[in-house]
Amino acid sequence: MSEATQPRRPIESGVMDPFPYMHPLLKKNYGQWKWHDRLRPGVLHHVAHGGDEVWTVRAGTQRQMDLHTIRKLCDIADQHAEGHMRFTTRSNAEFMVSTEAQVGPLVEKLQDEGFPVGGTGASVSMISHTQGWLHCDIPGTDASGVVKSLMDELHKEFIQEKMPNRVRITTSCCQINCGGQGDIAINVQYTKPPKINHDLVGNVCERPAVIARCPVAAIRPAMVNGKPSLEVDEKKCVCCGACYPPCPPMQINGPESTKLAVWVGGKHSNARSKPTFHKLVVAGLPNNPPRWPEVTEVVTTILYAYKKNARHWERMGEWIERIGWPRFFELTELPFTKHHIDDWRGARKTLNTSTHVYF
Amino acid sequence: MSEATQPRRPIESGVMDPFPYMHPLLKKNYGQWKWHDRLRPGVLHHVAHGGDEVWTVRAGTQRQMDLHTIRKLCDIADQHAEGHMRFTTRSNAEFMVSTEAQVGPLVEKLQDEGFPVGGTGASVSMISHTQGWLHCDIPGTDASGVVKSLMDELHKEFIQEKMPNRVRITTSCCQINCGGQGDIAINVQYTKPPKINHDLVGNVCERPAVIARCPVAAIRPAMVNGKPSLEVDEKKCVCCGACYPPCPPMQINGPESTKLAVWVGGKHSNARSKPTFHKLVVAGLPNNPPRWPEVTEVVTTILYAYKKNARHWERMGEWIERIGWPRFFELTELPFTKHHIDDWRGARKTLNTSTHVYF
Amino acid sequence: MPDKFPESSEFHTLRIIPPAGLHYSTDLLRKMCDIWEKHGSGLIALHGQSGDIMLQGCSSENVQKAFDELNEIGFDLGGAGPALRTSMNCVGHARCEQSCYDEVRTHRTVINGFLDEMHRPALPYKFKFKFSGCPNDCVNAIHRADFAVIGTWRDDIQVDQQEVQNYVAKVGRKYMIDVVITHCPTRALSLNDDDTLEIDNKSCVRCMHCINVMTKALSPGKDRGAMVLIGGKRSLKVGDFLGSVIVPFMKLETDEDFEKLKDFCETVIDFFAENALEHERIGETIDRIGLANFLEGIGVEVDPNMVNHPRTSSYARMDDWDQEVEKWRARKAEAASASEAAE
Amino acid sequence: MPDKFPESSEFHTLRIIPPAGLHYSTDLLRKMCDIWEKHGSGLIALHGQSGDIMLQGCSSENVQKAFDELNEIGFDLGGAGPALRTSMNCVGHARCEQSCYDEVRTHRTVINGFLDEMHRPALPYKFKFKFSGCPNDCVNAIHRADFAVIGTWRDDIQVDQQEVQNYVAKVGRKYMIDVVITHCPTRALSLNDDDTLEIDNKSCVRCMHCINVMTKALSPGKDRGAMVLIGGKRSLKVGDFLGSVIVPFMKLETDEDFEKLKDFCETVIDFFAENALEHERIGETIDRIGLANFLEGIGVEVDPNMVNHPRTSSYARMDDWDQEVEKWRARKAEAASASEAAE
Ligand code: SRM
Ligand code: SRM
Ligand code: SRM
Ligand code: SRM
Ligand code: SF4
Ligand code: SF4
Ligand code: SF4
Ligand code: SF4
Ligand code: SF4
Ligand code: SF4
Ligand code: SF4
Ligand code: SF4
Repeated sequence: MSEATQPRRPIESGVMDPFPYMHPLLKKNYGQWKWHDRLRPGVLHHVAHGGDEVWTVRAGTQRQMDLHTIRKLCDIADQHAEGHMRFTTRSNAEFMVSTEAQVGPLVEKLQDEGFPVGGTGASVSMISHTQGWLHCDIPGTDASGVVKSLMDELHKEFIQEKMPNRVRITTSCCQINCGGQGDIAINVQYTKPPKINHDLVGNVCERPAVIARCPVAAIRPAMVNGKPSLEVDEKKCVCCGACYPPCPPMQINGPESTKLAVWVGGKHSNARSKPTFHKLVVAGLPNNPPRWPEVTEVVTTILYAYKKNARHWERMGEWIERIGWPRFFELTELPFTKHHIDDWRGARKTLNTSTHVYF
Repeated sequence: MSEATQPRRPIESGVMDPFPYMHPLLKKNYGQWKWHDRLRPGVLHHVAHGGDEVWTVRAGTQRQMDLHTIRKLCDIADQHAEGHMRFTTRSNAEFMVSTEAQVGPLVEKLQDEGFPVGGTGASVSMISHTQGWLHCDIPGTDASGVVKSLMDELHKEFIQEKMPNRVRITTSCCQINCGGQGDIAINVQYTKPPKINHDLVGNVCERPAVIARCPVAAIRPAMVNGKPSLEVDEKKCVCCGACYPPCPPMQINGPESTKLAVWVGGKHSNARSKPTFHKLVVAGLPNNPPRWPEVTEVVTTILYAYKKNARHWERMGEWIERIGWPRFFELTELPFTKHHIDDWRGARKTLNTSTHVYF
Repeated sequence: MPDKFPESSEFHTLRIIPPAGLHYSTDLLRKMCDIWEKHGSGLIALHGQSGDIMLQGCSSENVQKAFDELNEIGFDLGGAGPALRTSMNCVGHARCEQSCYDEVRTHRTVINGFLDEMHRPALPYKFKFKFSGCPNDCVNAIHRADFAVIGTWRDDIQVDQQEVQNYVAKVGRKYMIDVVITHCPTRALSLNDDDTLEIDNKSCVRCMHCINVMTKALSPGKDRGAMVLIGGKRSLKVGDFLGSVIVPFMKLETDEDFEKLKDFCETVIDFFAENALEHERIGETIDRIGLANFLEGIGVEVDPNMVNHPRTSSYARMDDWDQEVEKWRARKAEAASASEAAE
Repeated sequence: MPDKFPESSEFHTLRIIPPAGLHYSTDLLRKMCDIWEKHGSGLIALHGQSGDIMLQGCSSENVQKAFDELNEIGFDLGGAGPALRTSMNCVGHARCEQSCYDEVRTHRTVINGFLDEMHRPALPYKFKFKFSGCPNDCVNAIHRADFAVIGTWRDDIQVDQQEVQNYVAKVGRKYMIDVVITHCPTRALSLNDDDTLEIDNKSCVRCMHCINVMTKALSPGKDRGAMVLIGGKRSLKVGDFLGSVIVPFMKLETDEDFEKLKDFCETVIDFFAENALEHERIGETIDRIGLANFLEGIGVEVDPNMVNHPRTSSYARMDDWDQEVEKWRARKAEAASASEAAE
């Protein structure tokens, strides 16, 4: 702090009590809901044991918003939704209303103001993404940029419920993948070992920490030009980028080496099948701003193959498990290469040790 | 060879052509079978595309037989089964006949001579076992003895088809488990590290080979009483017995340390579920000849829990997967301990990483 | 990379904890906007992947000012670094019929009980809680939390057979079989010839599918509570981990229940603090030392629900088999006499 | 342990190869008995777990005599030590409607093609083949063979809908759903409202279940052949391995097909001989070097049927992605033009 005044003692209040801010009907029926259905895409209808009903309208936001946008959402809530709103896990805005009659005007208003109404049920909800250049210091590309391009394309699948089941798409701006697993995940994938800026290592880098981070023990201490630095065993390196945050001189970002990879079949819910990680489908896609056309093409190909072929309630990964990976690669006309075969720890458990095959 | 005569040059004929020995109807319809059913337990009925029919009667043998027994089987085949027979994967004898009328007398004859007729369909077929003391130089107990005791008990389940699906039981006389996976497997399990007979190591033991065999690198070369020998890190040792065959002075057999363990749910067939390994249920059972009552009790408890609760066509492991391991341990009243939790390589993949639980 | 983004060293982010369940009044949002207009860039992410309000872009000078004003209207600072992190709970009790425990109370009890670990980072590495009301796991707790609390139930699914028949009448038998019956992971569902449903509740793994499909006909049972899964995280160093079952069921109703949960969290956090290597997530610790040792460390008894299946490898040291059996017998005897006493 | 069993050093076993499929005439058995009565103990195991006739108990002196006489009537010596081992095939073509290839011919072609490896042990360790006619795998090949040949088919399951209806009439709809439909591992079965069966053959994984249950109504398709799985073994050193898919399908009908199989076996055995460490089974070699390298070593192209799913870990070096894509494209183009040429 630059000022010498006595600093204020923070109130360590922790997680805020939400009840003062919650819509009154939600508060009143807290823990008392009985069933729900959906009026139309983007509109949920919940009925409480006592008979109360509430309608929820869900609308897309960009997550990273300016004050103008947030205030606009507040205006809408004040005019049409009784002064309350919430946000979902996927950064959609939700407005609750006490009568069905309020739904129409609210939906209209949101659409007029450019907030798409949808994201419920078997739709493609908002892409959950990470911050990219805006905030993180290591991104390989601008995740929100990719999201923008994709959402332009997928807008129609957000506002209707025509998918076999909900579709969760995530993007992450480096392999650390703060965006997590997705039915489809679009993640930066580095393809070259870091180039070391030896001049900077000495100054900014805690060398043992960097060495300890490397998952394959590819980093060794070394003397370069008489100064202590690091060296990377390029044969061993799996280009994960983990050394970069603790040591920015490990320069792994680069127009050539920063590619995008698309993964499918991640799932957190325990519905039917157990949760699973997403699996590699395509790597090596060019990081091609501002519209990333190659990425969009792959994503839409996969998405529409799913839409066309999966059965109701099958999530992306469940559909593929049923029809088999051979057929998935056939339907999407994407190549299957040696890179798809796992070689990380426990890889043997991914081999097909049965005669269950697809023709 | 002790004699100095010119040795005979063997004819390297390899695997014998079976057609000269095969029952004529099998030979005639080779590759031309259409469907089958079962007349009664122990009797299969196969129908060929051309209309030929053949009946097969299956009878238990002890696998390790004397000449008298084999000749008795030949007599039966000559009198009742057209002079041919075969053996199954599980050492049962099979006699083929060309008319249904021959089945009755054949069955009767076999039973009279003490060969139980059965082992087909949803029965407990012959226990597949290893040779024990008779032949192998490392057994911890006499597998055929255990088999004998068990088969006395399970005879009734061999001659009827009242199980949910076929039951494959195996026994093995050491952890190497030449008997393989089973719906129920009864295997010797050592519980103490080997005691080394240092006097013998120098003579009989190729030390690097023994050291290389140990799965946990618990064996080191050592000088004992001035002579090169070995030492075992008893903390690391998992008592697997693998060091014993290449180095018999690694004495791992002993009345105290040789216990029996019971495993369930092994499966080779690809029907429905993929093949799986058997899983530990009970260890520490005393090696208690001549009747191994503790083993028999555990095996029958498991078997009858399965018989009572499983659905048609569910193999042991599939039944347990459906009802859950908690319920399996509940129904059998067997203890679940920390030893049931895998800690071998890849153990993490055996953890329940889902909310799928049973109450 | 100060060269490329000259202002980035000045571009601080404030991670602020939102109200549990992300409920806002417009009043609260407007106040927050006003403060951020005054002191920051005006950029706000609602919300970060961990659940923070991320106020993005603030000069070093203004960080404290912004925080002080936000703190005055009720917001507190979120987690960063090797510390307890900001958490999330699903909408649950507030607007969802599947919810099996009070997510807001649980979330606030846990996190607010350990604010020290959040505000004064001293753990080996980050530690995240997440709270989902049922196995649908709408906050991705199983993968994205070191400590996931997920609702479930112990008794039978509640069934309204008339509504089941209505549903079958609407969609047809074939659809019902193909879309509901064959999707039950443990074949616990059987369609009767009169189009009612037979549920083998002992074999039901509480996956939610049938309930999700027939929201009117089926509901979770009445004996509700939560389970705890520990060890979820993304891929750093070892590859991704999903959390695994550590507590298959606990009630979360009485004050005592909540005390118990808090004590348990404390035990786990302490174990983590004392035993994890630097920069190691708790999932990695469990992987390194083995589940059995972890359980012993936190004083939890083994339970078959914790594993997919018992060991398949005979490579294990089991000298003390008999002692372990005795432990199990003692537990069973205790449980039996406790349940007798309760009667 | 010569002290405990004083005669054991004299107690040799002869492992003798039986006729493929374990078919005997009484004449052959009697001759074998006579020889063993003359030279051995009279104890015979029919059969050892690997498939040998084990003639147990013979003095050193008599071993050669016994073998010579057995050899004269057509028997040859089985495998032992670091060598190709005696093999087994299921009854298959001889008496089983599920059989998808000629097991006897295949078994004899393969083993008799490599007798040198059996009789003059020079491999890094034991190597076992086993032959099952269909995925029921009646000789346990998937686990108990380094190289398992298992029958399967590529086209559609043959269905007699009338027999399906008869079956449903007999067992009832509920039983049909609970015991057949819900057990299909990939939900490829759907029961029509008229009690006929709809099979999505593209999703069928050839598990055999529905065919096993309804032997009269269903049969494997007509385009039959076999698959190869490599690497099965019991637990030594690493824990148990099941074989994994290396060749998803090959025809086994023409002489040329059998030549191809023999060539492939030779490639695999050679690779094993040259690359396995001492006392290492081929499954361990694959585990050590990775499947992709093994495939390259034996000249087999990758195929998604070889894995349960593609990689989940991003820790991989993929600089040469584009080259690998090119390979795939070239293969596809070749396949396309080959199938065009065939038309
Ligand atoms: C609002 C929200 C919770 C919140 O606290 O914010 C929510 C709300 C509901 N979820 Fe969810 N889910 C929400 C995120 C999730 C997530 C997490 C995520 O998207 O990142 C998941 C896990 C996804 C995964 O597996 O990776 C999730 C998996 C489910 C499922 C399981 C779906 C499945 O079949 O696998 C259901 C069940 C269903 O669809 O009926 C479900 C069901 C529901 C229901 C129907 C529950 C209810 O009875 O009210 C709610 C309305 C859903 C709808 O959109 O039609 N919710 N739900 C989240 C909305 C996100 C959005 O804006 O799109
Ligand atoms: C004779 C034999 C083959 C041989 O070449 O000797 C054989 C013969 C048949 N088997 Fe088998 N199986 C034979 C060992 C096996 C084995 C291996 C073993 O027992 O060690 C297995 C794998 C067991 C495992 O998974 O570990 C085996 C798994 C099957 C299956 C799959 C069962 C399942 O649901 O998992 C079938 C299908 C069925 O039962 O209809 C099958 C079906 C059959 C059929 C019905 C095939 C047919 O259409 O003729 C044959 C009559 C079976 C019966 O007993 O009713 N056979 N079968 C073996 C008899 C062994 C015995 O004496 O008991
Ligand atoms: C801001 C945010 C992305 C976003 O745009 O939403 C983010 C940003 C960063 N994450 Fe993250 N992570 C964020 C949520 C996540 C999540 C999702 C979650 O919490 O649900 C995950 C996956 C779950 C998990 O915890 O593993 C996640 C897994 C990681 C990892 C991998 C950790 C691992 O053990 O595998 C790292 C790398 C690390 O810890 O060294 C990481 C590291 C980072 C760092 C600190 C990169 C670095 O090492 O310098 C990022 C910059 C933060 C900064 O400058 O303040 N971040 N990170 C998210 C936090 C916002 C918030 O507080 O609400
Ligand atoms: C005789 C037999 C048991 C029986 O009574 O049937 C047997 C006996 C022995 N087996 Fe075996 N195995 C026998 C079939 C098996 C099988 C089953 C099979 O082939 O289908 C297996 C499991 C499959 C496999 O190959 O892994 C089997 C897996 C082992 C192993 C574990 C190998 C591994 O890599 O995990 C060993 C230990 C070793 O190789 O060092 C072993 C080692 C042995 C040794 C050589 C013990 C030793 O190291 O001294 C045994 C003494 C043999 C002898 O001649 O003195 N035996 N062994 C079987 C061979 C009879 C025959 O030729 O027909
Ligand atoms: S995914 Fe990577 S670049 Fe993006 S926010 Fe997370 S750590 Fe930063
Ligand atoms: S990029 Fe990853 S693998 Fe390569 S040196 Fe850095 S930490 Fe190691
Ligand atoms: S199981 Fe062990 S003791 Fe028995 S035959 Fe095999 S190696 Fe010998
Ligand atoms: S018994 Fe097994 S673990 Fe123990 S020293 Fe011998 S080889 Fe090693
Ligand atoms: S996790 Fe369950 S309780 Fe929570 S919102 Fe989702 S469906 Fe409702
Ligand atoms: S909740 Fe899931 S496991 Fe339970 S009966 Fe329904 S579908 Fe089956
Ligand atoms: S493996 Fe298949 S073909 Fe061979 S006997 Fe068994 S069921 Fe018949
Ligand atoms: S063979 Fe198996 S996978 Fe194929 S349809 Fe029948 S049950 Fe399903």
